[in-house]
Amino acid sequence: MRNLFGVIDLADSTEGLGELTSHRALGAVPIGGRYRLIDFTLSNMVNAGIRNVGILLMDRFGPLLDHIKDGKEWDLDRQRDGMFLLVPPSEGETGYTTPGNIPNLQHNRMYLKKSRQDYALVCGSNVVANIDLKKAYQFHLEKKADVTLIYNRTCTLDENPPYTSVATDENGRVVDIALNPQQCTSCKILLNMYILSKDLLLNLVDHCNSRQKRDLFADGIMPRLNDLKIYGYEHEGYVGVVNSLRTYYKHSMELLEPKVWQELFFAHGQINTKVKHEAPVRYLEGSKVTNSLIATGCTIQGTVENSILFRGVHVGPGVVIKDSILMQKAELGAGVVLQNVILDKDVTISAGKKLTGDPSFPLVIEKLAKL
Amino acid sequence: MRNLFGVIDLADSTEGLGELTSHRALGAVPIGGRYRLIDFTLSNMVNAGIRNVGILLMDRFGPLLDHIKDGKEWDLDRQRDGMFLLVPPSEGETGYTTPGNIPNLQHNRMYLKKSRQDYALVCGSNVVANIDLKKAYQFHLEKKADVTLIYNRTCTLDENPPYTSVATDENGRVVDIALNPQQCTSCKILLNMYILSKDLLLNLVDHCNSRQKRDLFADGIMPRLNDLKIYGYEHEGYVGVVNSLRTYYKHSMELLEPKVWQELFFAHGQINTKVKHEAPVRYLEGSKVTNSLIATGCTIQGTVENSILFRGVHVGPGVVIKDSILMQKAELGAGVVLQNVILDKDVTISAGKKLTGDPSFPLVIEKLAKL
Amino acid sequence: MQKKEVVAMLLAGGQGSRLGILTKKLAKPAVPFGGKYRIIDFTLSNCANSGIDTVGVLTQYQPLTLNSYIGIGNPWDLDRHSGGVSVLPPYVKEHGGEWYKGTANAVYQNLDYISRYDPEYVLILSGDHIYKMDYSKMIDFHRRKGAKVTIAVIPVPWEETHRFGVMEVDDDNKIVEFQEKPKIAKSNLASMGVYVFNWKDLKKYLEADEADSKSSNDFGKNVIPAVLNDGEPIYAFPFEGYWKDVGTVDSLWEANMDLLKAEPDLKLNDSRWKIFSLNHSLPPQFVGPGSDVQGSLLADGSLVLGKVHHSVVFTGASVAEGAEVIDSILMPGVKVGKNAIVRKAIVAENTVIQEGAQIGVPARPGEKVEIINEAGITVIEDNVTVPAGMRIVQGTVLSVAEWPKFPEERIS
Amino acid sequence: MQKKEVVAMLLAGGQGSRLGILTKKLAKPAVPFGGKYRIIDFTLSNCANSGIDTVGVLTQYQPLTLNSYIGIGNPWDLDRHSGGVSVLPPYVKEHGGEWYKGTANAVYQNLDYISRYDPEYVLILSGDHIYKMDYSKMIDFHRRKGAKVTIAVIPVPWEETHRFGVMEVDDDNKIVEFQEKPKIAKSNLASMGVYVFNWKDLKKYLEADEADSKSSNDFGKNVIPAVLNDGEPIYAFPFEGYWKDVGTVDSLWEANMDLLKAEPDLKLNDSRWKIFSLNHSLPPQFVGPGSDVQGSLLADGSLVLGKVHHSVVFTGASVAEGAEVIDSILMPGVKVGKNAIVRKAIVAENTVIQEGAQIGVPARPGEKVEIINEAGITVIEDNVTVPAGMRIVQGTVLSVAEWPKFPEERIS
Repeated sequence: MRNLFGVIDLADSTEGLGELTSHRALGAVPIGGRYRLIDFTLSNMVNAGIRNVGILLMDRFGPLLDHIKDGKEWDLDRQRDGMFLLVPPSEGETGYTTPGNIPNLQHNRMYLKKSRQDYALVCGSNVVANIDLKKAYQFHLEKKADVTLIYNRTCTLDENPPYTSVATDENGRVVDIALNPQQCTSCKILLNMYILSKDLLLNLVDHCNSRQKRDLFADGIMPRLNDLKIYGYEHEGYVGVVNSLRTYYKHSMELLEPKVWQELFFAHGQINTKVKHEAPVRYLEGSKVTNSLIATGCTIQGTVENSILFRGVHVGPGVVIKDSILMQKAELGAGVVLQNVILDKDVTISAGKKLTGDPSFPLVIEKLAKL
Repeated sequence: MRNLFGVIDLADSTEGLGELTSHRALGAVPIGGRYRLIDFTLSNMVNAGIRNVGILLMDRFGPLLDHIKDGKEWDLDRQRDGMFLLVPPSEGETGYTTPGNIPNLQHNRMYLKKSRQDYALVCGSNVVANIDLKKAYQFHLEKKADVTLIYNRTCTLDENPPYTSVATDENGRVVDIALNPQQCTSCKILLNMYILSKDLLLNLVDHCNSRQKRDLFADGIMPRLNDLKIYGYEHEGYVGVVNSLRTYYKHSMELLEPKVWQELFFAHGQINTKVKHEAPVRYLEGSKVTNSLIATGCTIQGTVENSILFRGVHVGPGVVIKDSILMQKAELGAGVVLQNVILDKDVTISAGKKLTGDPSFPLVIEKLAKL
Repeated sequence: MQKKEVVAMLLAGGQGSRLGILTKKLAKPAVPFGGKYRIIDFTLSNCANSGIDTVGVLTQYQPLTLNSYIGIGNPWDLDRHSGGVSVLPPYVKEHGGEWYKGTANAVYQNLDYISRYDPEYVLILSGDHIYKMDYSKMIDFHRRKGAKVTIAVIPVPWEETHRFGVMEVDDDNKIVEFQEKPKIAKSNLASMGVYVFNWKDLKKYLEADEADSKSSNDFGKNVIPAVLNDGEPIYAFPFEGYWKDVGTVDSLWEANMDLLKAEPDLKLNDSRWKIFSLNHSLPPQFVGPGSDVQGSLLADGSLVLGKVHHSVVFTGASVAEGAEVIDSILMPGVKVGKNAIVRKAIVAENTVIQEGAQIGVPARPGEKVEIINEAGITVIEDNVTVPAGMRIVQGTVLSVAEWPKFPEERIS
Repeated sequence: MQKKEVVAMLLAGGQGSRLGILTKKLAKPAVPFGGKYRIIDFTLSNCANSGIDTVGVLTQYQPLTLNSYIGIGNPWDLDRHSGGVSVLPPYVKEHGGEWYKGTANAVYQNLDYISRYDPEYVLILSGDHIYKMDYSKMIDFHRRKGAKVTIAVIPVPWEETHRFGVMEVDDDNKIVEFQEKPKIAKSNLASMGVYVFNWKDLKKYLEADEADSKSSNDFGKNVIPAVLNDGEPIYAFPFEGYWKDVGTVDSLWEANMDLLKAEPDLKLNDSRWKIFSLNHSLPPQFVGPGSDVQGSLLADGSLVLGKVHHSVVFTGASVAEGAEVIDSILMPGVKVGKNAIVRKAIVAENTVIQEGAQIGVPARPGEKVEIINEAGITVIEDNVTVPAGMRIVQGTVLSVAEWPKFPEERIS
């Protein structure tokens, strides 16, 4: 794997995540009690032996910088290789918040060019999975592919728009790619994660950029389906793609299945994240906790069911939390009752309030809000 | 010094530095063969025992991020305190490139508020000096000052516009502040470096922000000259304030005075910078080097006089370099002659070219240019 | 080498033999404590929180675990270019090496290490105690008093004074008399084994102590009395707060149980004084359907499907369906199988309690067992498997070496 | 503990006694080399550049300098959460400790360390040589050949074969015969002391070697012959490039001078294979007015106001006005005073050559001096002051202990 480097594109669309992404990039969205979305992708890369990772920043990257710093938690603070924050061109040049990753890739062409590895793994930051990327890379080499797209089979496509699907032939070669189709026959959904040679990457970026195209995949790779050898590699394990509030909630709740918890956090190496040194969770007499993930720094006296508590949440006596996600340092007054609710960081709910959302439309309370 | 934290404001004006700041913030301008301007301020802080430094980013901060990473070289990669990159509000909110530090300070109010230290040292990134900030802090405490402004005496004011001067009474209390005066009687020039309590800082930021004022010093501190106890602390050593191409060139050349070299790099602790692990300089037979600073990774066969060579410059046989500054990895063809020239990084000069600038108007060749 | 104001020397060589099998493979400071910590985390975190960034850790007994635990010191912000943490085992010279003769000798053998930083003050610490203390305040006190030596002290019950060095002080907290483990104590102010010395004085006294062949080279027994005999000013720095020596099975169990109170004396979740520890990148704990967790502490990566009452469950430990863990300590990675029972027990790292096994149950009428712990605490060794259905009677201490002798009769 | 494919064990305990006073206070791997490096930097950088991130450094002679030099390993990217560098001095057990008995015993004593990472391969390295080598290629070769052991080899002049372990190989590079320091060599392929073992085999052979009381516990003398005797496949991995043992004053001086060639065989400024070293935060070198620097290497923080020809000037060294340094090595922090002369000399760290002193000058007719170095290299100890005007004759090796005997007659 010393011949593969990673490029994480933070320009994923954050439409549909509402308040959760109003001040943070998609990769910085908190998930699973102590993680940020990007932790999965970063850890997968590092677990596969990737030692050079470039991160294409877009707007709202403050919380992300604060989270990943220089990659120390992923052992990416290095003299050689390591983690590189790829800053987009300033406003003057090409527009700072324009969608599409091409301007940013072009602006950081020197980083790509100077990377000592011959192959690149390009991906987004919103996939919750524990993928053995070593295998995907070996597949790419064995197939002598130009591009290997990583996909996952799922039969619940209608629940996961927008998605990109592929069809493959018996050898695994991709014969069709469909962006956001209304109907899909293949059930093979791309994880926005692909391997290609550095030379091809540089060519595609230059090609797109000089033709005012903005998106590496849609404008660079898709049109060349017949001309490039594009293969599909199937990741068979659990995958959660977070691209809407609904999928965020759904995949969060799936972490409460012991099988998913086990696979995600232990399958092909650990998922690393920023360390906060919180104390173990204190369960006082009278606490009733079932089927929940509780992060360190919490204190529990009330009732918690089918929920995820991030660090430093205090659940006082009489408080009832069901089917909810409470991010860091939520403060709950006495007798608060929450169901199907997502509290962003540092939310305060005053005593006696009862908030209820719907499983398909959880109620989101924005960061720092006081109710 | 555990009760003092640092705030470095990268919003210094870069007018007058031309090409040198076209793609980088002022603090990221290379100087002295292996440093960036900000290294002096950062190292002064760390040498004085400051362990918490916030860096107010502005546009063109890519090269700066790459240089300071998470502060490891300054021992600021910490679990508690450490270095914090303070990202400005995104375009939508208040405009991304608006001058003035107030929007950025306001946007990062939580960082200021949560800092565990009671006093703040606020400064820019363009002062080349080795200052004992411990003494300035003790002075601030002894005087029970509200604000302590650090100044330096100089009699060459006409050479250093723009500047801010102060007049002080016999106790050191500031009785007058003048922004960019045409005449100055006091010879006491501010280094854009001041100490105040965190509470006062928070008040001033809030006061300015809510009144649409943009600059902490000009709008927050200056108008309250009579009402706050503002003192001046004199730093007596060498100071170079880089605010124009001319001052950049002048202060660079001053490093060739052994007394300045000695004071700047050894007086109150070392100046740290990013480590690049270049090899020692190779002087081949025939090399003629006098009165020059040569960084590691260079190879010298030609003539170098009164010049500064950054890392990885190869001076071939017959090449003559006088009174010039050559940044990293300049490539010079056979027989090139340079006088009063500044080459930015990665410049290539083809064989036989002769370039000559003037000491008061050195010729600057932009980054990556090929002549 | 950059000069440092303070260098801390942390004595972490303790064998902790009164902890029995818990310290068979570990030095006492490396024993797990409080759900996710090891004992030494408290002292190292005190250093970090007090702004001390140069710490020499003197190890000797089983140094490898401690060495690999401390690593480059990053959890405690001790991964520094200048200073940082150095693990200092006894040094083997050309003609052999031997263990440190005593606490003073341990520091004496590392005078070179301290010299490199040319500090003003040297802080001598022990890695054996659970407490939170701001050493910078003690150093300020030392400086203000113009002391030669300052000793941190805490009042202890009079009946326990015989276990400590106790000191009589005047109104200014100057020490008038020092008694090492007295039969009849004149004071109940006990030394916490935390000393501040001026570096020059420390060097002088350690060199003199080393030259004295009759000395047992111990700070409490030899060095402090020598300074006092010279009529030099030694001050007592009074400490208030929780402080506990966890040197026995009983005190280790008690100190863990202390954390389970509704209002514990030692707060672990104080954001201004965090206890830092080596992180293991584990997911949040999962408390499953049908579980019942009360009055307990649980750490990251633990998985509870059964009942956990009044217990401390460490990182990565798990309790299966129907199992019952009461008044117990499950150290990192312990697995309690289905329907197993664990009562008032300390189960050491990575041990597996198989299905239906019973730990800490009362002896049956007439059952012959060797009760080792009078408080009735059962201790199970690390990295062993307690077979399905085995019964282990309360108060016994089980090492796998004893296993083959009586597994049959214990399986109910 | 995370599994690692490769763990490197770097033998750095060498006393380097043939380097005389240069290794009085330093282990050989810590001796300065090449302007800004220490010898061990080359092996550690080879590890970093080969992608090996788990390195145990086995020290014993003067371990403290090496320990503090390696620190947390950050220059070599070895400050890792998982793996990284561990300095492993001989371990003092309860009843004492002693030096490693031989290279094989050193690794044997640290089998526990290796076990923690459960590697596929163990790379055995020596910290004594100057060379650049991609170990990952050697490991690929080892894997491809299905070898039990692979030994890196380099052709040496036939007349020097008696100093090395040499091996005869077949067409496939399989070793047919191994001769340790033979009088009559059958091959000139010398072992570089770089071995790749399969971890399981290494463990087995080291345990057997330790059990053999007649063994001198050395890889070259005992372990490799044992593997070969068992008829197991051992392969020779041919190395091409610069490789030098700098174990004597002559070879240390020569290897430094090798770097001064117009086209040196060992390139230090290769951006694809950097040699990493501990950084000292010093400003760029200052070459003053009137200076004359030719055919030399100068490092950061050095200051030259005089003449430096065909010499290596280390970090922070300085040469004053009128002084002349020719064919010499000035180690870190050496100060050469005004009008002093230094010829064909090695001046060790932080030594001060005062004004007008003359080092390495020819003996005067009839002058009685003890010539120690036949090549005429003069060696001056570290941290001493050569008084103003003193003359030191070429080929003498000066330790400050000899100073008082003849300063008068030497001052011209």
